[in-house]
Amino acid sequence: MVDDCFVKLIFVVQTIQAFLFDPARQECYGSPMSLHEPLFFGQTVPCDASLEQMLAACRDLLCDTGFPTVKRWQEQGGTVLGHFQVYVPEEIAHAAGMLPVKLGCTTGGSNQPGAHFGSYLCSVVKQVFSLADEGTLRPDLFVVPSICDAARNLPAIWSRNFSTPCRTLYLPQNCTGEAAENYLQQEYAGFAAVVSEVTGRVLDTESVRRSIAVYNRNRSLLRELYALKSREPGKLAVDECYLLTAVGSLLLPEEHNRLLEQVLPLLALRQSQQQDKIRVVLCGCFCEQPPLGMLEAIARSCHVVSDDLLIGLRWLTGDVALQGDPLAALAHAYCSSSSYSPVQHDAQRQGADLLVQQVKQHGAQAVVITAPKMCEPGLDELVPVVAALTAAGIPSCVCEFEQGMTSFELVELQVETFSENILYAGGQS
Amino acid sequence: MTFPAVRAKIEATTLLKSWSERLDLLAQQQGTAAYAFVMGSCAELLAAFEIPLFLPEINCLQTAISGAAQGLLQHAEEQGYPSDICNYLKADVGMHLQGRQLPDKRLPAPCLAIATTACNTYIKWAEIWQRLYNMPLFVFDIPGTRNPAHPSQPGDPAFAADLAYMTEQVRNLISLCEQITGKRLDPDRLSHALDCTNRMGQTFRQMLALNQQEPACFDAVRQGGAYLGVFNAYRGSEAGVRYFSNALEELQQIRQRSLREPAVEAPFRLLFAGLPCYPLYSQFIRMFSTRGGLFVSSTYLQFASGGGCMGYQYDTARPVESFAEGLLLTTREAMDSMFLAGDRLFEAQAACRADGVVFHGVKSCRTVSTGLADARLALQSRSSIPTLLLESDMMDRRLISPAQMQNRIDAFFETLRLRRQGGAP
Amino acid sequence: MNRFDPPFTAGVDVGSTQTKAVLLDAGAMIAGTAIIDTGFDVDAAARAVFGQLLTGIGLQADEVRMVAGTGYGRFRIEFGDLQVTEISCHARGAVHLFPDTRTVLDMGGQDTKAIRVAADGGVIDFSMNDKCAAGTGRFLSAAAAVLEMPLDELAAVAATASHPVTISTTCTVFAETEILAWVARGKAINDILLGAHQAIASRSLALLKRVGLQPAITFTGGVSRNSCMVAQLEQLLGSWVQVGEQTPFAGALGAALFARDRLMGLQQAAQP
Amino acid sequence: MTRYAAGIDLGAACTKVIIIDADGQLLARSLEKTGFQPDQAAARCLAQALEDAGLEQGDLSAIISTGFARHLASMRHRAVTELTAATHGARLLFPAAGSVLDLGGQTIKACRFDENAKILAFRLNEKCASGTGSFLERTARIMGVGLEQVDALARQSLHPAPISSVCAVFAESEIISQLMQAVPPQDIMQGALVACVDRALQILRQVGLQDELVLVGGVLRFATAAQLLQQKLACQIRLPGDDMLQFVAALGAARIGIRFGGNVSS
Repeated sequence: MVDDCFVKLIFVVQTIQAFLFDPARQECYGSPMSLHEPLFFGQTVPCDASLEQMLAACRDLLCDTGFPTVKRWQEQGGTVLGHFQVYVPEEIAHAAGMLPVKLGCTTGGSNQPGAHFGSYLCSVVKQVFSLADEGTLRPDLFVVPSICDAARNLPAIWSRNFSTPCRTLYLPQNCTGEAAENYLQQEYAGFAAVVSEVTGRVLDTESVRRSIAVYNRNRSLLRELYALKSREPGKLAVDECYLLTAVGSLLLPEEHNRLLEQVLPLLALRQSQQQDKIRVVLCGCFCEQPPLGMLEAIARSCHVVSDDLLIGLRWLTGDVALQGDPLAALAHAYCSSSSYSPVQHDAQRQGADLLVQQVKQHGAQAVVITAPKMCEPGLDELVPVVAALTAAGIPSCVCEFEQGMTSFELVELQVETFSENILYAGGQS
Repeated sequence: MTFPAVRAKIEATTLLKSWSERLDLLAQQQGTAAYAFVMGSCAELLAAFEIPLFLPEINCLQTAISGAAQGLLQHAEEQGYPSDICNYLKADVGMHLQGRQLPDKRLPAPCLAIATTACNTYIKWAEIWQRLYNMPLFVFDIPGTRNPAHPSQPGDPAFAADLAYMTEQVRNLISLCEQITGKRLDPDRLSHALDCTNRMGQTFRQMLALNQQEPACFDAVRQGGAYLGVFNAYRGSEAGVRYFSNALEELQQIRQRSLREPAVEAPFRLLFAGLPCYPLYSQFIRMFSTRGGLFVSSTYLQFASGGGCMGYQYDTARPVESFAEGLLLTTREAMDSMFLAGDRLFEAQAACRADGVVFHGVKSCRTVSTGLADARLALQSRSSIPTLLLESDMMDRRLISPAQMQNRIDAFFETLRLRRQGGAP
Repeated sequence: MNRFDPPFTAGVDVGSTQTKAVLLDAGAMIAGTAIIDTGFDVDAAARAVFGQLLTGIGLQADEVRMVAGTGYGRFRIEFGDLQVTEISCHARGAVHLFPDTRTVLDMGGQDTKAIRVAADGGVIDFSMNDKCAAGTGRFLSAAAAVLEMPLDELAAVAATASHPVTISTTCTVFAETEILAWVARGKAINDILLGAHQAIASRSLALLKRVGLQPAITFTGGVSRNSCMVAQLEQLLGSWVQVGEQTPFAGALGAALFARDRLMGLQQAAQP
Repeated sequence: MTRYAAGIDLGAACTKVIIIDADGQLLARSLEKTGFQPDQAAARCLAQALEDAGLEQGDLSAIISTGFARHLASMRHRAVTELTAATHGARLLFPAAGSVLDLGGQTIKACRFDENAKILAFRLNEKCASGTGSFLERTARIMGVGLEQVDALARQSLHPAPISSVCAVFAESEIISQLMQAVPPQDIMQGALVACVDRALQILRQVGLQDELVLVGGVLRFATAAQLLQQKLACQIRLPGDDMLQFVAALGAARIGIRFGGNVSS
């Protein structure tokens, strides 16, 4: 029997047991000794661990440039899907026993131009390449959705430099008819075929369906987390919420689910901070993620009630159907119930209008727009977004950022100025 | 270049001027045009419906050459458009915000915009028009190569799936055009336009092949730019066919003359990879030509013709299906020549017997520029050919430092000369 | 004086901060070097440094048969007989100083260049800092100015640091702000300085990789005097970096060698 | 009982203190180098101002810090950013002012505000120092012109040189190449000033222009900059007097202290 004073150990073990009961997965595991070792965090946290301890563990994992969870998985013979932002149907890889890793959420990796890139490029493309180039992270399969012009260059650059396979995923931009859904199902089938090739496993309907159920649960827990943040933003700062969400990019969804299940009740009991802060929606973080220091700087003057941080992990807004062909179900969900980001054309809705709705829905006072440097799709929408907000009487503030920045004085200056002018300067006299 | 292709240059100027004048006239009469981009312009389909075609990219580069771009960029930036976005887009938006009025012409408003996924910025750009004019926007999914090592070919099941999706979208676009114009598609008109493009593309291809041999007949950046302008603005027209057949004839004459009267010093044959530097268009080319360099080939011709210079032949007997297949194949060729440039340059430089390769990355265009530095490394790992990497912009004069540029170009030619003197190692 | 044989040739390198000159004798031996601040009048600086070079060894101007200019101001040197880019000159000079050189890193006030060279000193490939890359000597002068410290003391102070800060800004001018921010956060000066050195070294590494660096690596230009930069580069590269007394003069030396080539070519042509 | 408030501006180079009373009357000001210990500089500077005003620290109902090291002033009741402070300062000096443009050595900041000095929009140069004072300083240095001679030189220019790249780092190659084309120095200097003013205007236009614009910042030591701005703008331009030029943010901070008191947490 396992020592049950270790929460992490428990859910690690349960995860492993879940895997072991699935005969298809057994080959991933070598000796039974691994049963008694914590698999992911590389450390144990007692079951009466405080929320702060859990957050600290998440922070450690996210800031560990050695990718301990991924390394450990690979050492045990597991295969890893590395994928680029924003959305990739991780279910397909997960069903084949792969650990899906969303690249570009961590702080590691060099964002310098390096030898392989020119100067006018966003950090996230450079960082993802440098992770592999420096040998920090070598996924067994690399998938890039065709989200932007810079990212679309990555597969060729990747294949010239590394032997591990890579593939572009052409997600449709013209999701207006049945044709797009049929096409996407084919595209997913192509992706599944590559996954099978890499893992040596044929994907059956049942296993994909099981994975969809796990991810449905994950998405529902994340929705709960965000609902709590919107309801009681004093209980959960934006940087903390980011930590809890972002570790999902490095864990199996089962394990991320366990973490969220532990954390949500603790958050409900947490004392809410009572401070003079403005309620804002944070947007512009759909691909490149602002560094933690920047989120902390924002949290010092703002209660973030809604955001698009790691929107790809929450891309599908409802449950994916567990009936019928699972790839068709995933394709249907993509075409009919997606979130919005500037890399996805939507014939029915425009980002600027959606943002205004979002502000109203969450009772926010203002919007902080983080604009990633050199990000074409994000920056192209800046003017329409600000115009729509201004028209709706919603104040907004734009801060440029890049993942590798280490100095947040300018961000702080802007957000503080923005917030103090909404909070104080107007009313009293 | 001893015998420049003057006639083609003059005829191109005339043709593009008349294209602008027709659009200007249309604007004065409150008429509208379809806005489309050079990669996947659907020119033949629009021609079949007699919808006038406006190509904002060509208009933008014209403003850069004329110097009008700087004011447009400034205007857009003052409205909040950031400095780091595509400057084609930014100058175009600046123009729209100033009432589609340029010093020398006016432009018609859009009745329809077509944005293919050949470049994702096309979509963001067209979305801005949509907010300004609320016209229909057709976003055309053209799936590219998934795996750089194994592009799918006609006959593959994967290709069939893409083609089915393409054909369906073409049918949807046809219905949209029928809605806008109130007329049915005339398949004969489409066939005729496709036939014209067939002849233009085939000739263009022959012209490019001429330059692979010595002596070269034209500068692929200077004259190449003229060829491209006509190819895009006159795709699917008899005027385009005539232009290209004249241009080929001129090049054949130049070739004969060059063989009879060879140049005193053979030029350094250069392969150009990337985008031209339009704000200093002539000065940029002169920085090379005065040092004895001649661009014999350019990747720009491949993608900026939307893959058209490969000379794909449409089957005019089944115009709609063939249009869809041609659009898929040519646009994919255009995309491959950008995204997979690094895998193709080794063959390209060998084919044109280049003495050196010049990479010009620009801030505006990440589609083309992102892969250039790595493409250069890849080329260097396979060949000892000298290369030069420059970075500037295709629109924004503020991003170009001619003194820095000339210094690097001078050093490059010092290397080329040293090699010629000592014999290439 | 007798140690050197005429005819003499010279190279003058007009850089953004300093102007350097090298005198060569018939056997390509370095007969003298000189250095002064460039100031605003490029031609005057070139004349002054050339004068200094001549007086240093007691020569008359007409005894120097050929002068080559290099650097940004090369076309402004009115007494120059030929002009060569500093890229070719640094390559040539570095190979002359260290014949096993295959890669040159030249770090000056405005530019940083990585150059891959052939055994004969010919340039195979080069790469320079782009707009807005902070990897130049200017970054260090900015740091020195902000911290109110003489430029030549930076290396010694930085060498005592153990916990360098990270400096990530890409704009050299903004680097000052970032350095100030670290001061405000209470970081030790030596840690900040080491951070500045590391920022530049890692950017240089990117340039070196871009040309496909091969050993041996020779470090030239004004910053090659900075021992901390040398140490940082060696640590990043995992190999020795060749520097010496003459490496700051490599550009002028290369120019002088080109002048000597030209002179010898003319002499050969004159004697059938 | 009269209320007094102090504003402390902990800038990158200098720390400035202003003490005013409830009517906005200036009682004292002092200035000293910030150095490496901003908190101590602020304490010394405040002590000096209190002495000049004949007050004790306990007499102050509010101490408001601002500037780059605002969070380091341990005696502060509240910190506000220099943008907010400069806005209040400008409004106190010029009651009809609607926007502020701060032309600094490394930053350009523009604010538009309402009659309560509430900032409606602001913008600053985020990613590079193009077109800031440091470009002008470099240009002057390359041409061997003392900073105090810049205006006199620029005034002689008839045909300002078009200078398109105002990156401070690449100033050398651009300016030297202009000199090489025999462009007269006065035209280069004037061209550089025009380019910098254009860059500032671009940032200013992004926040939207108001009737009355207050200029602050180190670049104003070149009188030509203000003249060029006036030529290009239809609105009224105001410049604080020489004695107040450096104290606008400190004054605004003190004003915020009077208006809002010191008991708000921040």
